[in-house]
Amino acid sequence: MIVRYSKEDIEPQKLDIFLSDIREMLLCGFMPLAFFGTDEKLLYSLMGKNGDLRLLCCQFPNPFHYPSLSVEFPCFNTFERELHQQYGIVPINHPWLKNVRHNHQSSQEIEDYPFLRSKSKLIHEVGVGPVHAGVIEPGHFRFLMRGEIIEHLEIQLGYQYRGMSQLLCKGNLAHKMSLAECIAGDTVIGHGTAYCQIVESLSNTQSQAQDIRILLLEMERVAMHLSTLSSLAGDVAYIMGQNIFAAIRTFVINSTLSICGSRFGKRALCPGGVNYGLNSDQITRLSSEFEKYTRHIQNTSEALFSTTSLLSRFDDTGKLHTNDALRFGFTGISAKASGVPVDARTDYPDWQYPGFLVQTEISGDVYARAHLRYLEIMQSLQIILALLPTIKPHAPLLEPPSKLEPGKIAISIIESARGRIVHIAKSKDEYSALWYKVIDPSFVNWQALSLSVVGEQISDFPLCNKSFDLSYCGSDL
Amino acid sequence: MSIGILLLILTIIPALWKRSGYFVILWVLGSAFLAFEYMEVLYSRSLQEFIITMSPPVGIVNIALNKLSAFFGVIFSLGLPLGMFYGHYYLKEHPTKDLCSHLFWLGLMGISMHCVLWIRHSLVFLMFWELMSLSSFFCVLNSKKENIQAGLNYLITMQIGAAFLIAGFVLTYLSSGTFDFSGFEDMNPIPMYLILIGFAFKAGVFPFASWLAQAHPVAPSHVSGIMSSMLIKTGFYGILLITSLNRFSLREIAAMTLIFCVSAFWAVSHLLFERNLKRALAFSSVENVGIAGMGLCAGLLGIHAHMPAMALLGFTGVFLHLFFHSIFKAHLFYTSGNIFLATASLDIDEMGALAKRMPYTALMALAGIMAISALPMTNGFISEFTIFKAVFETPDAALITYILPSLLILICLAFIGALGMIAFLRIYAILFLGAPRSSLSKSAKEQKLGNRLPVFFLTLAILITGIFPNIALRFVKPLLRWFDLDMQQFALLQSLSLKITYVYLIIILLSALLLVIRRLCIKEKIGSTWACAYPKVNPRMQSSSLTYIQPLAYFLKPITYKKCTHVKAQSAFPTNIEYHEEHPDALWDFIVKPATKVITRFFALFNRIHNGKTNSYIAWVLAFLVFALIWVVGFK
Amino acid sequence: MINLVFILVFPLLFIGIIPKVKAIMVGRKGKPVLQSIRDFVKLLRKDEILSEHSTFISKIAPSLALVCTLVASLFVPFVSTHTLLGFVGDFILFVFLLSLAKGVMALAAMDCGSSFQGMGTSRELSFTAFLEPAFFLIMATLIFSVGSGSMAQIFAQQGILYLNIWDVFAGLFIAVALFIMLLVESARVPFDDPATHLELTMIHEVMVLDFSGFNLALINYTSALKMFIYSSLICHLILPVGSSILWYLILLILIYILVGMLESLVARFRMNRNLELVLVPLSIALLTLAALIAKNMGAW
Amino acid sequence: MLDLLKSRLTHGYQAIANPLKADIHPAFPGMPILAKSADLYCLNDICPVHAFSEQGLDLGKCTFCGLCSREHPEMISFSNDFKIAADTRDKLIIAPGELELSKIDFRLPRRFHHSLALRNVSAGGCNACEMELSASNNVNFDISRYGVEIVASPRHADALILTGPITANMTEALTETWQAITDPKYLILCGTCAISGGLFAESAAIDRAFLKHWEACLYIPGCPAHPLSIIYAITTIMGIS
Repeated sequence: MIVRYSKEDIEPQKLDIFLSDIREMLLCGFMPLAFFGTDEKLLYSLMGKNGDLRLLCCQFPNPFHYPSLSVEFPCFNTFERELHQQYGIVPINHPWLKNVRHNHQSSQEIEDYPFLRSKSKLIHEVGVGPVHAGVIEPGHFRFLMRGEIIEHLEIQLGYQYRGMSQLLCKGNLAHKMSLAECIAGDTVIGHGTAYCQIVESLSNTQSQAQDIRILLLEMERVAMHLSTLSSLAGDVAYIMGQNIFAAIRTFVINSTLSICGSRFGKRALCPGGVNYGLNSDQITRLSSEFEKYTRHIQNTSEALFSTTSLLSRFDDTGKLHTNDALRFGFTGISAKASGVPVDARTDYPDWQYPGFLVQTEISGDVYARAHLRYLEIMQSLQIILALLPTIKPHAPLLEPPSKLEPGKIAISIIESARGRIVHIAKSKDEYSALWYKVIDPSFVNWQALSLSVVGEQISDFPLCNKSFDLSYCGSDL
Repeated sequence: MSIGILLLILTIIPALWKRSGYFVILWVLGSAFLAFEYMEVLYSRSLQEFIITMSPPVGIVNIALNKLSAFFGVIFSLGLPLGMFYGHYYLKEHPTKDLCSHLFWLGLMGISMHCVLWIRHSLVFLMFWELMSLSSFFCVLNSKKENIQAGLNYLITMQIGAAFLIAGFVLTYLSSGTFDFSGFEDMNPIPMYLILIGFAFKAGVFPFASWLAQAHPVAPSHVSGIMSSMLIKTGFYGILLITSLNRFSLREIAAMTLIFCVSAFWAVSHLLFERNLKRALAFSSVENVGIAGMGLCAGLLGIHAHMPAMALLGFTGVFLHLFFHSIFKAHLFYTSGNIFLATASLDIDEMGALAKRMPYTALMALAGIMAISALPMTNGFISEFTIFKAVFETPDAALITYILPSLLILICLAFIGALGMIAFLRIYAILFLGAPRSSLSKSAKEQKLGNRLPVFFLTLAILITGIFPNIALRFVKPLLRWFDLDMQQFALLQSLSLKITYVYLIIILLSALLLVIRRLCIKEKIGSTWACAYPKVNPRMQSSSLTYIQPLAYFLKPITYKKCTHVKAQSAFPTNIEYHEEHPDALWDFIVKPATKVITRFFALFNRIHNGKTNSYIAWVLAFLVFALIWVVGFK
Repeated sequence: MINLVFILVFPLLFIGIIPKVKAIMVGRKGKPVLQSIRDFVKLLRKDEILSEHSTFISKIAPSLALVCTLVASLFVPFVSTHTLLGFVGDFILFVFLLSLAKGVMALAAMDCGSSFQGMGTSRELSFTAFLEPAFFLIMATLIFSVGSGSMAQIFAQQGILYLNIWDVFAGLFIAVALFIMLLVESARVPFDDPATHLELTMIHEVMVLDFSGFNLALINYTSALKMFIYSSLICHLILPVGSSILWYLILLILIYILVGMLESLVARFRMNRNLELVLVPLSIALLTLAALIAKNMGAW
Repeated sequence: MLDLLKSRLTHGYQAIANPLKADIHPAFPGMPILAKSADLYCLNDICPVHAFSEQGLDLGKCTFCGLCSREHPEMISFSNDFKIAADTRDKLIIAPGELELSKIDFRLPRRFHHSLALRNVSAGGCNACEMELSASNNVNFDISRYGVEIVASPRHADALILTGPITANMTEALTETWQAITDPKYLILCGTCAISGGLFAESAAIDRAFLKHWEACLYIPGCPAHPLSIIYAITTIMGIS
């Protein structure tokens, strides 16, 4: 979904009107997609309710504090913490005012991070530090433990902070394609498409190869879900499931390799179109391959979800209640597995998916998230198989974008494997952006992990963590 | 004998002048004489006898020393001076307000313990028994206000025990006509049970063992060391005295096995969750008495079923276990005393990394902990090995009635051994290893030589009797012959223990070899603990005593009674999370307290009479006289 | 003496079979069978790092644990049933030597003061609380059916005599109980995943997270030896009396293959379920003993 | 049980016979071929990371984005040869006209010929290199067939394999992990971000001081480095041909 605002459409309101508007929208069902400050001393809030997008703006509060929204609407708590960290604006009586991610000037700050402490001697802390035992990105999880039962989990991120937004605003925005692909290495097409749509809308060129982008997006979703299912089975030491799903994932990403030369879909997209077109025999080969994968995945998933020892581990581990998912505004698998039908492909569609229904589960536990991933894989495979015949075989569409129009704000929303990606940018002059805001679904969803794990045994934490499968670099940028 | 007792009585003089140094020296001399006496009786002469005639109601008081009391005498005469020696240095560090009375009562307790072994006349025996209880009560009190409650509980329990004893002795006097212990041969059951229960109070068997867990933590370490390693043995001495003179039916043996097993289980279930060091050691005394009791039942079963091997092994297990228990229990109490002096706290959750600050105590405590959890190369293992072997002796042809009790002993012994090991490894790990959990353990310093010397002697004793079990077997041999048990089985056992010594020597040799190889060709570096590369690892990140035990607690839930206050996380952003848990003594809360409530309410009925006005008292006296007059005159 | 050669050479070789079986089950190439020997040799020559909290226990524990297990294995009948050391009732010393090794390793794990080791130790020790009584009951059953003697004699005579139906059942039940104990002791799948990378779920590996180089090699060898001991006990239980070495080796490899297959077909149990399964060997041993006693009493 | 059998049969035997001789789809950008007559300055303007210099194309900086080969196909083209790794930093620079990188002549001591334990630290990596590294141990590539395994604790490890441009916040954790590895220990840089910082070289949040103190013994370029390149590089230094 692409939306474009010119400078005149949004004029900064007064702070209290701004806040009362937001509260009123929240009461009638709107959810915040983004809430951030910019270097031009303006506070933006993007509110959305299945298709209806509203961008509100206001000046920075003068005495640098304002009554916090997240007291009664917890979905704002991560956004307000980030605003406080970046611009020092204090949301009064915010329940958990700590830095969302560590700013690199004071490396000392990460050591005395104010973790919640318990005065009683019997509660001890367990710190699973930045460098984990497996091959995953760094992040620190601090548990308050009563014996082996988790009382409270606090997640401290910021180790992956690379200063992405500053890099995106430096130099010519149109040449930032490979940088946008590195926002989150496993959602390359997701962030890449969002970046391309921003550049296209700011330089108002029309994207040609929308169908190939959707094809690559769905293939990436299948690959990501397969990798999560494989590592979920691996965490429970069910090596049969782990290896079969890993093998199928290799098939899928090898077919992405056959399209654009990279297993993750890097170099496939560029602003204005696609680097690699599809000729007819590629299309026929792809559709035959995907038919084979559909059958294979169906067999293996039925086998996986009927193994009793596996189900006993998945069943009601790490339950996330539906109203928590609603109140905290989670997106993607974390929300849909708890019965909240939030999906950018239906809420903010920019491509008509024929007969597309949002799949949801109700129980909100590890089984729900695993089974939902299987359902989404099958759904994406149907979309791919339906899409492939309609793609017109044509040469690589390469149309360099013309200059950007200064002073425009563009918003692009994409549904990646993990959830709703939101990119918002404002162009400064013909070449570069004044500010470029990226909101990865993991930025909001990390709170889901802390909520779902309370009361569980600590030996089930890695399973819950992998069932959410959230991105560290996506939320740290 | 007389010189020894005389010297011990003389110790009262330095006690009055607060000279604890001389007090200890005199005590050591006196004990030496007594020890020589006991050894002589144990190995050469069969019996040592004196007669003192008293006025008619008491009659002839027969003071005799047989092999059984000589065996316990040797333990007392070795253990008591060591306890006094440790007490001397302990009191120097941690002075009591009134040293004179403390030393006086301490000396009196020692003397009465010795005399209890000598007396063969029940009334005089009771007198010394009371004297022992009273003096140990004053030692436990140690003139501290907060000890009053625990001390009183201890005293009252002892009096109830004594009441049972008195009842038992009087009934035997009525049936056998003499106060002498000779009357105890095959007496009828009621008095025997009463006496056994009376001794069980002192020995710390299940229903009557709550006083142990209350008295020991408050008593100064040397007193609790002496009490739990030797005072309890007097109770067990009484039980052994009765069992050596009587025959038991199978049902009685099964009942005794059940009581000892339940006692050991009750003690272990508390020991696992205990966070006060001395209370844990007190519960482990009850557990070890239970284990010795199981050995005793195995022995009795062997005698009853005419299985000589089982009988011999059972009784050897009992005597070895009592002897070794007094060694490693004293060792652990004196170590806990040293820890208390170093850190002024007994809560293990505030400790940590004491091994770094008190290296010698840590090394010696390791030997003590291995002994109490019956790990090989220490003496604790030998006694449990013999009891296990006794239980495995039941031939397959035996009747079901013999297999069931031995099976019960086998399962309980294995479970208690494993749970005991876990409990004490937990205590050692939380006390000595890891990072310091509080400022108390950070500021701990190694104790002076005086405090460490007795612990060193006891560690030496543990290791020598552990690695060369034949020494202990030779010490116990005359006693077994006195119990007229089968002696070639004993020779078999001695050859077996020789083999065990070879196994230990191989282990020591091989591990020394490996360590030398490691030291020669491996370079060692000191780095920080791997905590996932998180820079700031705080001591709170170590597992607390609760974590260590929670997988097991899941299983012991039906038999554990716990009170916990739990403040959960209220919302997604909690401000405070709390969890406190303690394991009070279920016996005390559910049996003793309600009982005392009923009794006090019953006596409260008579409050109206005690209203303090003398005229109402006179009125009551008058009424009574009138009633008596009518009674005498009216009904003539 | 052949036993000594067996103890020194074969444990690390046989432990290599399990990853190979798992690899074949899922269609991958997998680690070569000799890999655990190669890792052992490499680790022997690497240097060591000890945590600053560690005391003398961390230095001596792995060596003491290995020596205790090694000496305990001298009682066990491997290929030949007359062992180097053996006396009546030596299985008591055998069990206590194994628990000494486990106790010393538990202390060494708690030595570096990190919360993972604490959790690993508490889980591992709570398993022993139920395995020791189970082993004693198993020995009681065997002694009851075969008569007392040294461990080697008991297991040698016990072999299933195919003529008497009771010995077949008793032998099989006890073999199942010992197999479950094998899975628990050597930290195999239903209880603990040796190949896991998640320190919060490990039981055995997390205890050795802080050991390196020479000590780590000794620890790997100890756990391999323990598994070898239990599997050779199972072999002697199932094999009829006096069968040849060839049958013994085949059955030994079969047991390792069975463990490998079990690992690829079953997922891990939840941590508190693990403890419930550890009770199974105890109950099996109790039931077999009760059945044998009842048979002896002439109940049927 | 039946559907498990069915899925296992369709799964079949998945391992690549010999990863060192496997071939990849031609679209994969492997070894770049610089024409002799290539105008390096014009190519350098197009390149987002300015990987061209007088000596030629620095593979350590190149993110294989293919912009230059699309603009000037005649000057530079990418073959699908995945055998790109080097044991010194300047061996990664390809002069115009060179057909393949110079051979890796660093070899690990004999004791590591059949057994090597790797410890991965992701210091700011975007999770692409991390997934490729864990994929190198999956059912198809299976680096454990050569005795290489990725271990849980640095105490058990012999080499540290670094992915990501070393963010400022991860410097302390990285140094602590490196110190926790027992000697003799080696450093392997996997991925363009680890070798030169890639697209994030100028970002203020990056602090590459760690690489000044410790010399890496193996550089595996690629964004992300393909599992076959990782296997080729590690097996070469282990001496497996």
